Amino acid sequence: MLGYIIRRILAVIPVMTIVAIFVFLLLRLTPGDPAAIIAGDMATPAQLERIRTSLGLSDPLHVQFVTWVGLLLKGELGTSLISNTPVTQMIGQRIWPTFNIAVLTIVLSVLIAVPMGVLAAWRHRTWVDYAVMAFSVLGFSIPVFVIGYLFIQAFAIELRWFPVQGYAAPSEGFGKFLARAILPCLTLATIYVALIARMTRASMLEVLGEDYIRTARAKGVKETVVLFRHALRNAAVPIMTIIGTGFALLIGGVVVTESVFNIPGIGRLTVDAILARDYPVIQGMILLTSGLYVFINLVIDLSYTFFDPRIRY
Amino acid sequence: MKFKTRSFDAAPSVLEIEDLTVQLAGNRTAAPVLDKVSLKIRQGETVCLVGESGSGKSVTSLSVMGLLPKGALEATGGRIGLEGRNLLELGPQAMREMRAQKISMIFQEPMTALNPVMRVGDQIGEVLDTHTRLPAREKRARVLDIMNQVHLPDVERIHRSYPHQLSGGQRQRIMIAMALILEPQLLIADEPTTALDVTTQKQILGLIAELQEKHGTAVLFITHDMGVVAEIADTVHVMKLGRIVEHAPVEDLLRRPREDYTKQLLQSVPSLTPRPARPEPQGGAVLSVSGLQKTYGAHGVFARREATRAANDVSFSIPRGRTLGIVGESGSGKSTVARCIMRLIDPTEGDIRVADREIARLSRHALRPYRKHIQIVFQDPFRSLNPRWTIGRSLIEGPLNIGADRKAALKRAAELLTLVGLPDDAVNRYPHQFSGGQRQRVAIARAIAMEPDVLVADEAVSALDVSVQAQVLDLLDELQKKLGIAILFITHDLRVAAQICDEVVVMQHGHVVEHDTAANVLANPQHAYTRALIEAAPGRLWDFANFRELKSA
Amino acid sequence: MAASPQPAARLQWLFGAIALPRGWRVGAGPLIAAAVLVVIVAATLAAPLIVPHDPMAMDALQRLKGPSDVYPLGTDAYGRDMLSRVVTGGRVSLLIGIGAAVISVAIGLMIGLVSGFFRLADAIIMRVMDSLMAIPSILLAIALVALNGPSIWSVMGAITIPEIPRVVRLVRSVVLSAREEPYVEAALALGSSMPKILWQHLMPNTLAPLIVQGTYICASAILTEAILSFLGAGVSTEIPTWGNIMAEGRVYFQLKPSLIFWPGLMLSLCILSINLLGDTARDLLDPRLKKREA
Amino acid sequence: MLRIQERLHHCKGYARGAALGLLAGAALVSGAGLATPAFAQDKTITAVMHSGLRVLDPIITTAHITRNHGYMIYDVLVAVDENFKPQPQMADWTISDDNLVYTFTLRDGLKFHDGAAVTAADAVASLTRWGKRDSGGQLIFDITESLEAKDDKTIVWTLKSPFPALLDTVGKQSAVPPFIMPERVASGSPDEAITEYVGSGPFVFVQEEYQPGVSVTYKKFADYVPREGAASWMAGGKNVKVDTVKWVTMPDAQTAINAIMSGEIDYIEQVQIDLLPILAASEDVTVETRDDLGYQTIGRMNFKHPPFDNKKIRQAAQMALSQEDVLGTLIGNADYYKVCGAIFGCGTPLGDESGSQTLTSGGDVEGAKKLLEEAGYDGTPVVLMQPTDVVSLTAQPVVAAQALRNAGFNVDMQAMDWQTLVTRRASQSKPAEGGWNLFFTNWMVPEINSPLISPMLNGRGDGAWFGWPKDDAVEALRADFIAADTPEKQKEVAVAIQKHNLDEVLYIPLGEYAVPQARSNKLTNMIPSPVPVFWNIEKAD
Repeated sequence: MLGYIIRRILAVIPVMTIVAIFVFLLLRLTPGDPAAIIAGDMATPAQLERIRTSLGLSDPLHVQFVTWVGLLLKGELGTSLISNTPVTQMIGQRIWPTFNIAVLTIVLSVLIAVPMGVLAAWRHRTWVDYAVMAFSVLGFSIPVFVIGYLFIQAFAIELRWFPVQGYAAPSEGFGKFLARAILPCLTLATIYVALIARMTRASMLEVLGEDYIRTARAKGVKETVVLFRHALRNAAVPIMTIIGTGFALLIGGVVVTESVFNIPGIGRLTVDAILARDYPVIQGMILLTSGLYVFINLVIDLSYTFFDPRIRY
Repeated sequence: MKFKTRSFDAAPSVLEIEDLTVQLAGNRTAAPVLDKVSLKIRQGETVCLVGESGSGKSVTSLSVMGLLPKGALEATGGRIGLEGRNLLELGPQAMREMRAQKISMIFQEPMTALNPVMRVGDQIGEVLDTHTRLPAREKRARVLDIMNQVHLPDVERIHRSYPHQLSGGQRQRIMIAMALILEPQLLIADEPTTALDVTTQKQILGLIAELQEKHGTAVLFITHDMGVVAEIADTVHVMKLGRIVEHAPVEDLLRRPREDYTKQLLQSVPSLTPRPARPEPQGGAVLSVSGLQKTYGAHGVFARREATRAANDVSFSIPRGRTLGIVGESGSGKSTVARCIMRLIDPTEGDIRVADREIARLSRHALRPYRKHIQIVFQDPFRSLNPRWTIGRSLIEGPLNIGADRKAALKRAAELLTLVGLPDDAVNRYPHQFSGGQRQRVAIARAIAMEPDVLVADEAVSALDVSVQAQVLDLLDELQKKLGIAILFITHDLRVAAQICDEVVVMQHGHVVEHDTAANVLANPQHAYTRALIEAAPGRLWDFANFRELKSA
Repeated sequence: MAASPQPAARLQWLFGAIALPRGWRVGAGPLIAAAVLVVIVAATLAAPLIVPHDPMAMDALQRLKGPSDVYPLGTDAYGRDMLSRVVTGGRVSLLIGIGAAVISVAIGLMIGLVSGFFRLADAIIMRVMDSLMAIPSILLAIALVALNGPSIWSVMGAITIPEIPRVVRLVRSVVLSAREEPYVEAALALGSSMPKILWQHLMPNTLAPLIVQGTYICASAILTEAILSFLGAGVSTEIPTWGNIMAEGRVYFQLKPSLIFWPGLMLSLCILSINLLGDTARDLLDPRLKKREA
Repeated sequence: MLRIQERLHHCKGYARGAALGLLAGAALVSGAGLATPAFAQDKTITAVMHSGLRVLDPIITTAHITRNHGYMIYDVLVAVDENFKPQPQMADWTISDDNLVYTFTLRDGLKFHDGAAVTAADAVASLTRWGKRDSGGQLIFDITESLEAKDDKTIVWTLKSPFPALLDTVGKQSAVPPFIMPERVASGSPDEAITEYVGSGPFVFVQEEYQPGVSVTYKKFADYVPREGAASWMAGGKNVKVDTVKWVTMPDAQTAINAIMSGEIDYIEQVQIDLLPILAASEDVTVETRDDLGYQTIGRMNFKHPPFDNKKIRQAAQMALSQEDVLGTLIGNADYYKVCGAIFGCGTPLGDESGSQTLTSGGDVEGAKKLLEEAGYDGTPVVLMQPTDVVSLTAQPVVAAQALRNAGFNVDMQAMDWQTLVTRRASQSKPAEGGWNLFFTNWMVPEINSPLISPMLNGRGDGAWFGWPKDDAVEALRADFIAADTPEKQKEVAVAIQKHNLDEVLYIPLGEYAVPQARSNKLTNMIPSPVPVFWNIEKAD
């Protein structure tokens, strides 16, 4: 197990290296000039050039890359070109709303989606199944911002159940946090629920055809026990996998949802940084999200051992 | 051969199936899957239900358990009587209560029939959870007790083991423990030993008999293996296409089968008596293997597994026109040897000579010209043909590779099909349009299309029903006579080996333990393992094809 | 299995060993979906012929008007006819969807086949693919669009590239499991060369799952285009797409929801249909589900 | 917030490993937040500004949001009032009779937020840094003999030749006003952003709560001594009557409007005019125009490359355009836009509409066609850059492209984000090789209301603003303007420049528009000003 973890962590190195080089080159080849954003509308070409030099953007590419890698090895991500703030500090400020929303979304999605999927598989080819499938296809078919607007219109403006926008940290009171987080979470959860419910259903359908399910039934075990004790745990590995790969989807959704609900998270930070060509921030964010993705998938792979004793690393 | 002869006339009946009819759900016009099946099982009796695949044996057992796949099959008529109640009329709750308490079932694949993610102790205990309210300690005691009764070693450890940590035999013991812990009146055993090696099969059959004796359980035993029937049955029911064609006490049935179908079934069972020795071959070996070794695993920085030797110092040779059998149980390394010879995997050490050429260390590319000399037929007829290709295309693939003309190859393909007993218009059809036996014929035709010197048959008849098996064996024999091919025949089945092999190699744990003529190996085994294998063969003292005791034994 | 009804022999190359499940029949859902899709595709293809106005023609005096005889769905913030824009917008959206699906499947198929059969290439390819997978696709897409400017092609590329690793993985896994099949080993024994085995035996196995995957990519590409437009990194507004019509209209969501509603409806109907057809194809082609039915 | 900082230091200190260390640390301590300490008795104004604050150095950038930030935490020596008159703010002044020596005297009680007193040396350093950066400032420093601190309170500025508009330039409110910073901060290079944000203005910048692009918090500076008199634009008494001002960014206009209606925020600096009907339904919110001058939207051509290196073709393009079409599409609501042909803005002292008839009367497509023909236009495509992510700039290119096509131009409209546009417009390459022919932007009227400050009127070729016209005539006129010492003379020169501009088509004025603001009715006494200011304003409970 430990050997496996070490091997997996070692395998992260080439992946992250490729990501780092890729992102660095991608950004430096992108037209766009942070100096122009900093200087504003009235700057002359000469002024821009001076600012560029002071930001180190006039150096040759490989020098910039080495500088950046040097920073990375020291555990730093550099300083934002635009706001002159350390990138780690910016991410530190902005990661919590995203983190909290994401965690709540995943919890919410799993709580909703798994029973839905189980039910659909159990009642295969009945209206329940068709309803769940219809919902999950629908969840894939509506752009996330439209869902967000619809929720705002319905629950915040018409019914006035929740605030329209904004974010409150759990430390300001969990109720306050929840009131503001619930709509963005539901918005994000729609596609996630669709994804997980589908996978749960498919995986359960497969498992329910297995011999040991027949064995369990032959023992006279109740249907609920068959479903949740015998089948679900066996069906768990693909479900966990989809939760892991769905994380990428979640990041995509977060970017949009944070705009719609005005949440100061890392999704907006990244989009703003891309539009402003704030290279260190973009590089830091993509490294962070890629690392996070790899890390989450490692955790998920390790969780397989919990669900399936046959898997040993 | 000693059959069970106890009379059950006085015993009360446990299960009475009357005119049970099962049909495809929502399709009453199609031929029924079960057609008015009637069956009676009395206390302490072992009833064997035999038949080939698709005869409806399993559907019968699942009907009794109330486990017919929902939405696919439904019982539409008849009655299943148990303790005076008609099981077909019970609601889901009442039916659940019957299970494990009154009727239990064990299944064919002990690997898949146990929940892989639950400790086996808990899986047995779950029966008690479901049907009783025992305190935890008492529950545990009962589970350990039944585990002892099925002769599991070190029950404390096994109690907390997962299925994958146990051997196939142990898993089947767990299944039996689970089935019998509440002492039901009826145990349904659906091919419980088919997936096991013969030596394990013998133990499991003994265990079932022992427990049956002890608890007075009635057993409905489903099998396709006449040998097993001869060993354990009190009464035998023969099924064909959803109907019971004949039933009789076991000795009556084996000695005096009434129906043609039963006779045919019995005549297809290969005899353990080796075929008459054929004249010594002329000419040298077309395939010779010496010092073959295959080692798996054990590289990589963090790999902790030890290297396993799947084959160790295997040597033999086959002359033209002869058949050499490699016999062994699962894990003996017999298939590894076959795959090494085919160079589907690369041998670690040793020489393989084909057509006077050492091929063990040729590169994949350099090997290609020598491929034509040695061909293989696999076990699974459903997977050995590309389902997307017509039969013809599969047949000419090899010839085209060695430069044959397409038209000539197609013509030859049609001829080959005739040769293996298929209509020549089959070239334009797809594999799924054929039965398993027919597909295996196509696979053989594909192999001999290359005009090889050696044909490797890797368990080539193991997946087939006995009657089909007999036909395919005949075909191989005939082809050998016509074409003079040497055959390397890999099998776990001593009966089959006896019928086709000139020489037999017995393998155990990757080693060759015995190598001699078929007659010597079977009649006069030298190695203890060979003897154990032969002794474990069910019904070995009975000559099924001639409805009498084996004479020479 | 032998007794179940068979697909026409012509389709055998696609279906492989899989026969139609017993009693399987196409429900109303997929039929309606197919009909909807046909109507949408036909309408967008014929858009230049059937739309009442030039989708680009502006009229400052007709901004944000409601439905009328002249403008059946009203006008947008530039005074352009919504009906014409929504119908025309489908062209680019569908082009992006289909283009992304076809390109990513084609490229992914090639890389996946190579990766699935050549161990040396596999190690390198899969590291690169892992890296691509790890980068959140939406961020990658925004960056790529920023790089190349918001043309249809760069948006299509931005959507395609993140999909490729997924296709590669799918193809690779199919190849890896198919190469264990006895018929592949038999082909090896018959002296067939690696490329031949790869292309003739293994590649067809990937087609069915790829068709299914392709429909999902197509659907998600159309959706991603909308999200990119929403984030300001979509196709230039000079060419209407469902995504950028919605993106332009989102400011007026409360005031004039129809600006989002109509393109949204078309987009959702379209994706819904594609997904439904994809699901139907998967039910039909997925051997695991098949096993359960048998 | 503070806790986050500590945690970050913690991470740096102990887990100085991969960047992932941050994540690991973060994952362990879940549920932390960005708590804003809430004091019940505090009066806080939460305002949604037109963009996020990211650059904190008001000298290095001309971005309006940073200038607005500058007015919050810094103060200026001199400031213009609503009558465009320079007024004393931090300092009073005297001018020598030969108009060559300006002596500024700092008033009493000026203090930086760190407690230090504001000295003349601080002012000199700040003015010097500004002078290297601001185009108006550069003009003054070109003829400056010396600028020095005579004592702690006295600054003496000596010129080589008179510069009549010196006070107007030093006191201008846009785009780069000379904010006074401590000497240690202002002595840095003008091309490198400052890293310490200490001013002497009425508000204190709260560093810990600053999230670039998201929110910025200002506290009332308790030691600020306002000037006597009423506030007027940037001049007068800056009396702060609230405790905290919080600027937040809302990328979605709809979200901001919903938020002000539900009372979650108090103020929106710029409301999209199309969305006004939603706000009209609310009794708690007032929509008004804070700044009557508003914005001018303009088009600028590239003089270096065909076809717009040809004056006739430039004129043809100008003739094809109609202000009404542009404004109607951009703004829609006629209450908020104004057709205006004056390059210096309508309603300003120098404003004059000479020569703008076609623009103001709906364009002359036929005339444009004729001109094009005369000029022998060969179909060279016009590369028109269209920003996709700036709402106030999306309509102009679309309308213009259509008008130009109607006139017979071959238009290649290329969409890009604003950031790409600002980079590309700096490129002097051929349009086909990454250059451009035409783009649009908006100016606040005070930024272009004089030939001294309007960047488009610079005719120095490669040294000029993007588009690089080489126009000696306009340079001569600008020199005349600098030399003009009475308002009448100035106006005269201004009219000449107006005519010259529309003949040479240095740029195309496309009309003016106002952007209304929305405020909660709890806010009162907000002064009208081009810069939204948070002094004088009061908030009811």
